[in-house]
Amino acid sequence: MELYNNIEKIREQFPALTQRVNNRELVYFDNGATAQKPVGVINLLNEMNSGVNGNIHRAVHELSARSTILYEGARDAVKLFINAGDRGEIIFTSGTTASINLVANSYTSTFINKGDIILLTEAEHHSNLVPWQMACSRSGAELRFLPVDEQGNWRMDLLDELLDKRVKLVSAAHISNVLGIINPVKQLIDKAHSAGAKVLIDGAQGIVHTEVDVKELDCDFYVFSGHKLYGPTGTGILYGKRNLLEEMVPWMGGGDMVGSVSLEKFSFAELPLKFEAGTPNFIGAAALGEAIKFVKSIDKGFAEKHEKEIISFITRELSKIDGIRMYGLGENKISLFSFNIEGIHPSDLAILLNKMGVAVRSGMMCCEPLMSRYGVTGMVRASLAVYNTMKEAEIFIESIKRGVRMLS
Amino acid sequence: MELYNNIEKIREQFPALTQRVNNRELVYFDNGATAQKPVGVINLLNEMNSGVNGNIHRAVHELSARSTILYEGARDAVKLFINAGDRGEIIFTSGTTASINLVANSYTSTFINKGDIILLTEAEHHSNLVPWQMACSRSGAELRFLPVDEQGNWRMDLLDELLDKRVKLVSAAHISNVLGIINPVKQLIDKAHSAGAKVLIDGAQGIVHTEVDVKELDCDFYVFSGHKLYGPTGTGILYGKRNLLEEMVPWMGGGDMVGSVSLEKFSFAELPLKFEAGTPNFIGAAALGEAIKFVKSIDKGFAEKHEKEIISFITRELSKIDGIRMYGLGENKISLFSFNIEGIHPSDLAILLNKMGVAVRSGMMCCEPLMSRYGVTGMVRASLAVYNTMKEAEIFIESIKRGVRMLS
Amino acid sequence: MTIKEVEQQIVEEFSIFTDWLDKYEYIIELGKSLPIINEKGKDEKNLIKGCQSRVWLAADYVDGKIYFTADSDAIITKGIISLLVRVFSGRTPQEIIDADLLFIKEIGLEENLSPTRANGLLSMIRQIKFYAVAFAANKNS
Amino acid sequence: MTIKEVEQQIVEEFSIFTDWLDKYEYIIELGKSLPIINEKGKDEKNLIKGCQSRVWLAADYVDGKIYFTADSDAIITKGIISLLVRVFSGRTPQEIIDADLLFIKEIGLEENLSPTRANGLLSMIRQIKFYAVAFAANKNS
Ligand SMILES: Cc1ncc(COP(=O)(O)O)c(C=O)c1O
Ligand SMILES: Cc1ncc(COP(=O)(O)O)c(C=O)c1O
Repeated sequence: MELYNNIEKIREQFPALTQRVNNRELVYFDNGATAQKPVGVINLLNEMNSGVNGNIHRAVHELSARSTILYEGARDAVKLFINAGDRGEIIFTSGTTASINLVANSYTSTFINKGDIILLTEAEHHSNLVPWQMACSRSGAELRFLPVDEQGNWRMDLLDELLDKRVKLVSAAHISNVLGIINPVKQLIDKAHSAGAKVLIDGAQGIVHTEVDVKELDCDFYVFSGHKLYGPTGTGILYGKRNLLEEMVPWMGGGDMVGSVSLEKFSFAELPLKFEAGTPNFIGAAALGEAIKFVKSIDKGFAEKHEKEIISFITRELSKIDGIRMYGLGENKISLFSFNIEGIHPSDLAILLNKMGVAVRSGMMCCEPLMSRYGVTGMVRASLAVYNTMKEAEIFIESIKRGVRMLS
Repeated sequence: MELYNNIEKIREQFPALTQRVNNRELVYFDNGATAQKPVGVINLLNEMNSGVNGNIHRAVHELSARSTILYEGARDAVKLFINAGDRGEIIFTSGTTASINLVANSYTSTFINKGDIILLTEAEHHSNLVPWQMACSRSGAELRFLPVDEQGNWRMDLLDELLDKRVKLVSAAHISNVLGIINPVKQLIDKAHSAGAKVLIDGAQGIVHTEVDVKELDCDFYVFSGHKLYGPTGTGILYGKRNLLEEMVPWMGGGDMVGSVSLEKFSFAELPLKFEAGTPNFIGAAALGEAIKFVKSIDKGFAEKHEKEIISFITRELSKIDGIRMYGLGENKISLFSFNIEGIHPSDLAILLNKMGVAVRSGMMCCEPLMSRYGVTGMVRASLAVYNTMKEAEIFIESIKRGVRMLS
Repeated sequence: MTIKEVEQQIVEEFSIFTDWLDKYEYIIELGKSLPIINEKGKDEKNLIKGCQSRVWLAADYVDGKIYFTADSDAIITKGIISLLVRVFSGRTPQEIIDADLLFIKEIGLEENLSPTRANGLLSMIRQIKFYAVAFAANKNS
Repeated sequence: MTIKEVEQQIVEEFSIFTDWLDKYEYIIELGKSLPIINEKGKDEKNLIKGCQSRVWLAADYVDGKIYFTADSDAIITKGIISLLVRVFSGRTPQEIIDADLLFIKEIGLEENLSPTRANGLLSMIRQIKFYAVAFAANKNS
């Protein structure tokens, strides 16, 4: 397969990028929230919605067979993509949040007891915090937090102390959606395992910006969403080690997840179906396979170099702005920039940027505790994807300067 | 708006119906499993996937605004469609199964205790059985079942006796996916309410074949899937009465369902967001609004007359077949036919029908206990939708005869 | 002046702006003007929380008319609030209940009221209407 | 004959059928023939459950070769099973492990092996391979 090493060729695959917004060419820098979709994804969705559509697994007719093959083929694609051990370890869900809730219910109900500790970090997305708060109130377990420093880096120096015997589970983001730092998850996983704890990695951002190898990481669970990985909304993945998934009791009941059923009781289906109750979003899941195809079609070396250039440009230009405070600084950054400018409310700046065609995120970004940590009620965030260009980065910087002038 | 009262005009909207399968014109009679989608749905999905795509609710940029308007507009459409009291009562989920699991967790955790009884019927889909089995094993409540008679009708004569004081919740299908009888849900609801029990109606099939008015029904919960209602996979609805939803503790935690969050605790967002953790399938949900537009565009009188004609034709022709046993007989039938023919295995017949271009379902249809009730290990099921024609019904009957000849 | 007339006045004021830049600069100016709520009005009970910016709204009912004061921590939000206060403050409950607020669309600021703009403005308008209904009910009872 | 040769023989037998009808009629004939498992082989432990039809598979290991007997309650499934038994029975574990089963596709019956065909056939083939691996391991230990 020929790999793409040219930004124009990559952009051509994204119809969303050619639209105009507020009479300007769109500069879409809100990829951390959701990404645009390539034609491969759009076309498969279209094809299936237009007729390659039969409910999967259970019928013997052609449409069902074709849908099933596409659905199960996508599972194989995901398995290869993250180097899982076998396809039974790949569970389709409706998104990162659903995947985390599944584990926070299904794993904790069997393995977490009163007095146990679940370790998170101070920088987690609400979706990797609230489900654990709920799990604790059900089980009597307690939460503990690994702090981040002023720059946004994990306080690895405190890890040994925090990882005492009571810690049974650690759940942390591969990359925070606010800080954009690639966290030292491998180190975390190794230390947690030494301490006897299992580890879930929230890969909602990590899967988009790093090459994930779950065998190498040796994480126990890895979760992500399709819609941030250039795929459809309403799709997500839970990877789990087979031995853990085997021992876990399913979270949801319904069609397709059962072995046999009587009025009184039921038995589970084999993995992965055991965790896939009801008709899944089989059309979306199939198209997630196409999103992965797209990601694999990109020349990694090119993408890395391209991202590095943009990162250094934006970092340099932003830091020239008077009164700017950037969050998440370090070597291992992705092209995601959260900041505040003294005396300027994030939403005011975001509104003006939008008027200039630049889509960024402002507010708490579903990380209220992290906002409190930095003593703010919001930030502005620009998050780029593989299809964003240096020219767009320049427009972004110019637009910020203009917005700041208007608001000062 | 002009209403469609012509089958050809209706079919024109479904690209899926013009395809050929195994060198035959497709006769798609597996609508009970999943329905095909009209151009309105396909086009909106396409448009959003191609660019009207920003994560909803939280950003101030244009794409986010447009997606949000489409998403929340679909909620309004659903509200009107089922005549709910307010939009806070309409929760988007990923499907019927997810909706039932939500209630089976969130409602039971607060309101169902050891010794209480949950009443189901003998004819429920696994998705309306297994979640309650799981809820009982958590809460110590017990299940009880309303039997069906030989014809497949609820044994209403037994209802008073079964509905004693211990029954706190009743969950039953509006229309069984095997029997195709429109059940007397209004009567059930009234009796259950008199007995002090709440009622969930599984409307996966009911929403497609009847006009649902939740205020008139006075059910406490009504749930259905988008994909069976000509909408996208990965979408579903939970309707709940506001006062109940207000008192229920959310099932899933994550972004968008919170009011405010600290490391220690969180508060809930207002309805409906309280139950919508994480990025929902906002593109799918928006397109569900288009599916409803399609359903509303059909002349009800025409559809009813058309369905009646086909029902009487298929019923008459099927009953002429030697050794046939039909399940689900009565006045209040929809165009869904489950049957067995003596000496013929359902899957053999379904395989041959598929070869003749006719897609039907065979097997247990996720209703193993009902199979046991009738002493079989499977059935053949033909389930029609509003776009199916008399001509297709004739092909279906001819194909069965031919299949039977081959297998005898 | 009636509500409609004040709205018309605002629409005319905005009609001189030919592009969004001028319009937003004017809104920002409005937002920068003197506070439209006093410090003690900015307490928890008057806070309307959006995801992004916060809005405070206080209402006094005097001689059959409602007087609103309001504020926001975001300047554009505050600018728009000042327009709303100008339109609504000093009106009878019934006038407020009947108002349709089309002027926001006419002056091209409707994007700030879309349901995604978690800036509290939409909630604020709902709150203004709620006060009107409550005071009207109170009067009648 | 090697496995490949038997497969070739079956492909030739099927080559005379010009349409699916004849092919399925033949499969159905095969399915109707004598039982290929005795009644006591049809017990729980030999049952492979699909959603739709059930398959029983029993394996005997004699003198380095595996002898399969099998049955199904669905006749088309049973017909296909009889082909599989014809190919696999009386083979050494290694022969079975190495077999690719392309003939099923060549004779145009691959639709019955698609993952959606919950007829137990796919599980049956997996089970046949599993037996082969197990007996092979046994022999070597
Ligand atoms: C009556 C009934 N209930 C529940 C379901 C489950 O719906 P879904 O698989 O879309 O969650 C179905 C669909 O098969 C059904 O027909
Ligand atoms: C780090 C992180 N975790 C979790 C989530 C939640 O993902 P979703 O909303 O797709 O379930 C997000 C997305 O916002 C995220 O960035």
